[in-house]
Amino acid sequence: MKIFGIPIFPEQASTFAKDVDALYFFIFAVSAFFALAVAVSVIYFGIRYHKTHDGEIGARIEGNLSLELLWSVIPTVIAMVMFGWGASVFYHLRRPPAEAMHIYAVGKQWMWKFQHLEGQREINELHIPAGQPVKVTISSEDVLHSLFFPAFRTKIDAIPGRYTELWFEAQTPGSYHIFCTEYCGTNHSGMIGTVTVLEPAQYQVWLQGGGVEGTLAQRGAKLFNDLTCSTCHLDSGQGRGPSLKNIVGKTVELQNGSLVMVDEAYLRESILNSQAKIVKGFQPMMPTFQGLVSEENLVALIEHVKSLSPDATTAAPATGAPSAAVSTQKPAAAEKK
Amino acid sequence: MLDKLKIPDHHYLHDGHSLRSWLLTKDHKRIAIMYLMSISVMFFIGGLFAVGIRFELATPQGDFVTADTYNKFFTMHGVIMVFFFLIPSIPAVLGNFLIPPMIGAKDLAFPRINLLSLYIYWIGGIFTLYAMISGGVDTGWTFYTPYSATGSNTNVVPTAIGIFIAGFSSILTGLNFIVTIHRMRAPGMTWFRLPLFVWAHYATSLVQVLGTPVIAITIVMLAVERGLGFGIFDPARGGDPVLFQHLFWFYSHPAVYIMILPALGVMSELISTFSRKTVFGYSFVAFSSLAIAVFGFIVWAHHMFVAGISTYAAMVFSFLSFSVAIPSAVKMFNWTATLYKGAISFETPMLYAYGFMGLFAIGGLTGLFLATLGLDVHMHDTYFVVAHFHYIMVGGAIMSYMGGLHFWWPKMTGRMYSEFFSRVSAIMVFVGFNITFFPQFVVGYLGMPRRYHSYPDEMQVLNVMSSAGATVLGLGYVLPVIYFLWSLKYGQVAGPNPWGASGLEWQTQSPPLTENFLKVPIVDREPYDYEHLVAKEKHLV
Amino acid sequence: MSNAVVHADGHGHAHATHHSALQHHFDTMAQQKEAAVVGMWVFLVTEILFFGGLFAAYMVYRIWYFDAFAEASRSLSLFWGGLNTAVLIGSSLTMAMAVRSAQTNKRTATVNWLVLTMILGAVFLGVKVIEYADKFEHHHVPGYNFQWASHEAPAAGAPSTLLGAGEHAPATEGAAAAEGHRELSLNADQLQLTTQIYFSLYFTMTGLHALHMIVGIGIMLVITWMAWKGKFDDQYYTPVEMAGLYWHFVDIVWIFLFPLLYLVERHV
Amino acid sequence: MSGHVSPISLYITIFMALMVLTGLTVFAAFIDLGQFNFLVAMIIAAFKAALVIWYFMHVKYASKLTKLTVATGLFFLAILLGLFLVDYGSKAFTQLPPFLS
Repeated sequence: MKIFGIPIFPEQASTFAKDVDALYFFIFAVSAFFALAVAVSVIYFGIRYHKTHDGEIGARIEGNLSLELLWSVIPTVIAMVMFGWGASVFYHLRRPPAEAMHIYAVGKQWMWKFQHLEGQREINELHIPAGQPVKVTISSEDVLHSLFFPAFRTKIDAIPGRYTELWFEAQTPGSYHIFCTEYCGTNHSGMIGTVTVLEPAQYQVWLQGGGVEGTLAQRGAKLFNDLTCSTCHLDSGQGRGPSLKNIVGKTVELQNGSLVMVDEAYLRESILNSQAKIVKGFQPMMPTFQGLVSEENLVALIEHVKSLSPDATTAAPATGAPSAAVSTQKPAAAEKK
Repeated sequence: MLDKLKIPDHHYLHDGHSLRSWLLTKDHKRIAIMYLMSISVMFFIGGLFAVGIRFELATPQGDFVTADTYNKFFTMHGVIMVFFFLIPSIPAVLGNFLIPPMIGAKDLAFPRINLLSLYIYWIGGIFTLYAMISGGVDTGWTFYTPYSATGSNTNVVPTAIGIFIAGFSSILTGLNFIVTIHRMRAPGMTWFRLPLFVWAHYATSLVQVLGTPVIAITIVMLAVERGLGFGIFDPARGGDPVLFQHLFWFYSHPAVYIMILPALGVMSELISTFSRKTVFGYSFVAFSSLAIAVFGFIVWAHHMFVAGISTYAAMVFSFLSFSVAIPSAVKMFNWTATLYKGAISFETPMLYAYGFMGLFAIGGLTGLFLATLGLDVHMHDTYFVVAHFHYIMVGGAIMSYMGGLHFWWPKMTGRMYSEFFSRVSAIMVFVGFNITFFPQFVVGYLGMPRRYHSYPDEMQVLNVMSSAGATVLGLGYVLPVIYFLWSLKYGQVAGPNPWGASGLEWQTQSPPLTENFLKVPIVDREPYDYEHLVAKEKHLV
Repeated sequence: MSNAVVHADGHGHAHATHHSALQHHFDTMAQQKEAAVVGMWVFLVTEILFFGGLFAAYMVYRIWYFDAFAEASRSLSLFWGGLNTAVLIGSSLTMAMAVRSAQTNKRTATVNWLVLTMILGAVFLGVKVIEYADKFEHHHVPGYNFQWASHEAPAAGAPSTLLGAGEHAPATEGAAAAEGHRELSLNADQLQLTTQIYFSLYFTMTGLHALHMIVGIGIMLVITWMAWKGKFDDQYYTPVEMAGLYWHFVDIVWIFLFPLLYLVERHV
Repeated sequence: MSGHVSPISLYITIFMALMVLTGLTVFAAFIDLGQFNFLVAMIIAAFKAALVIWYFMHVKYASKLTKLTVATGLFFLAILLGLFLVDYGSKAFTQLPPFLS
């Protein structure tokens, strides 16, 4: 929206935009009402009760309990409405639907790297189809960043050592800003990009155009061989490491008897800190790959492993500790069921 | 009548003229004056950085200074304004000067500690200025890890040490106020006869005493991580960068209330005095200060809704955040009701008070947007946030500080400033402020992130408006320096109570004696008793 | 409060003759002392929150890296830790006695108790030096030289014979037997990473605690000198009491640090 | 005026109690109480701290204001630690560490 050619309101390009803006206008209206009410009374009183002669004093009014209670309770009620509405929008923002298309993003000083499952890799550009929920899983290679799509009204910090995620469903084809909103050093303001929303058909065409290296999972499969993972993780289950076939989304028992759900966080941890949680019945002999696999290759490997479990729905990433036993947020885990 | 007034022969400014008599003074009033001079210097240094920032942002390309320089500008602006101006401003200057006379005491409970806090402030300031001159620091005033721990190669540790040291100044000031208010009140000065200014400072002191040590230990952890290679926040060494944010905001959110609570106290005095009326709902206003101080400690994670905290925690903290809105709203409504049937006049301090009410209302209400989870995701770290907290800290705290300074200037110096120029300045500050910061709400909702050195072209018009307003605002701040200095020599003699105010501090001469009162006063009345004041003028004097 | 301010004689309340230590802005010694006590406690409250920040960080990492904390904690010497706890509690007793002596006008006793407190403080710091030196030797100081070797001797600084002679002999033997047979849930690389967090916290916490003790001994040197000069009597002993409050607080911090750092999981 | 003077025997008793409790906390650490080890250690430490505060630091004989000050400090420490757990505890909602579950 523009007034005199000055943009004053961002485009509404996702399904959230309308929800968030509705909330915005509600709070705006409430705020405007109270601000005006106070402003008008203050100015009116200033004129009406202006001092007329020296030595004049105001009426002695010490207070009024029912008025005090009234203007304590009313703001409380309004605030609770705001909280409830805001929380429900937020809950929605944080729950990607199961059928969401999956994209990986890596923040790095000072660029955004995106990887599609089909293999396309983009820097500071992102192409997505309209009318399709898209889930972006984000990590960082160095310091904190924050991936912000103003037209979609959503953002999340990129935290080194963890996965975070956001999702949106773009509606209107077009090009929109991508910003980094968490200060990340010298060229923070250069860490911007463009997200291009395409009609689904156009998106398919765009997909065909790139993809020289094969899909993300295929790249992962190649890495799986190059890093000699394949010599131990045999599909038969007879190797020195457990078979990775059909394990994603399953629960496995560890050496110490505890159970763990195989999701992205567990896979990530097992690659980087291989001996943190060893599946029961196997020797702790896998080397760690900390520092040997980049964040991009890591997601390729994870995607490869996930492709070995065709039936599993996408496991939610962890937002817990980098390598400890904490895993998915509770609501995330609950929703998967 | 004014002709008869003259500056009294004996007062605190004449109690010794040597530099030594100032540097070794234990008089809270002299210490307050030295604080006033120190923080004014800091304010203008911090302001210069703001000028640099607005100059750079006049064009979308980063063409005035390099990105590194720009990053240092906003970092130093934030560090100096927050830790060396806003936090000490009202407590260390007005609070220091006024709390003892307001409660009828000769001095604060620990005069030597008061002087020590000034020296500590100076040492911290020198560290920070040294860090600035020798290359600056570029982490933002928030010092988020891991950038501050491993990413930045600027003077993080000297700056952090400066803040650490200055923190003790704040703690000692708060400690002194708490003990003073508890133990030094004059006979008859019960808790509910205290001016609301004192209540507000009591609440502020609680925050200073309870919050500041946490930022101190956080800085220690950051320093050992950076300096000694300990692993606490660095994810590469198993640490959690988000833990830093938790610890940082545990102090830095309440710190906002160190800045605004005393401002609210000043407001109660101004509105009461210039409407010649007792504050509506005294006890509600008094307790709302305490409520804000306590609630301030349970809302910090609303700075971290998109920083990777759990959804559950985000909801808890959003809910708690709204709790601060209630006492703030109560205060606004009570001030409005105070004006009802008052005898209102618009001297300069009241102009500032009116300006404050407008700006603080906007600042507070925009806080609701940011406490609301679904909206904060979009608005977090955009210029909307920048505009919001400037409305609170500049529109609120500095407006109030300026109002208070104009109000008590005659008490501090015995002389009046130019009423005409001070009104011009108050209006310039109000207008300039709104032109500067209102467009930032708009550009923020458009999505412009904070701390950006360059930005998309379509956002230029709003940024140019902002920069233009900053010019007016800046001039509005320079003007008082001139007429205040002028007033020291040429200003009209004010007399003990130029405003017809009711507080105990106006019952003694201006400037006050070193021991504030000739005799210890005995208090037998409620505060803000204008009827009695008038009666006394008519019949007794 | 405003107007009918009746002026009274400011010194009307203080009937008694003025004590030489009464400052001009206080009316009575009682007011002055109470102000000092409250002021000191407010300061100690800031100290509580100061260490509270560290405890919060400790709590978070202990939740995350419990096994590493347990493992690293077992590398600390229970002997030295326990000894230091006893020494510090002892110094709290001597400090309390020093205050009591001041209260009861016993000048020499005050000085003696203060000196004894300082000696115990110095013993504590000496033991800390031994422990730190041991950490340096084993590369347990976080930083680029940090090296965690698993399955190392449980308590390098403390000969087990000394432990055996101690009051907790049976339990200790049980633990020693279990040591070495424990199956670790963490491998060497992970321990390297996460024990470093433990030791970062260990050194920050004990370092700051030791710093507080050094400051405390410094304060006590001044107080001892004042006591020696006879500055205190049963009317005015506030500085001794303030130093005491500070010293006891430092003791309390250690009372928590000891189980948090030395006793994470000893029973395996 | 001179404040409360506690008898020496009280100080000795407190000292002995503190030493015994120290022994007890070490002893308890070597018994496998599962998740309660931490709890026991903290309760003993809190009890020891309370003895020091109450008797050595004379809070028992101090003014209400002093008691209030001490309580305020502990209350805000509880806020700090408690609200940290709101975030860190809920991240690990399903797998709390042994001493918290």
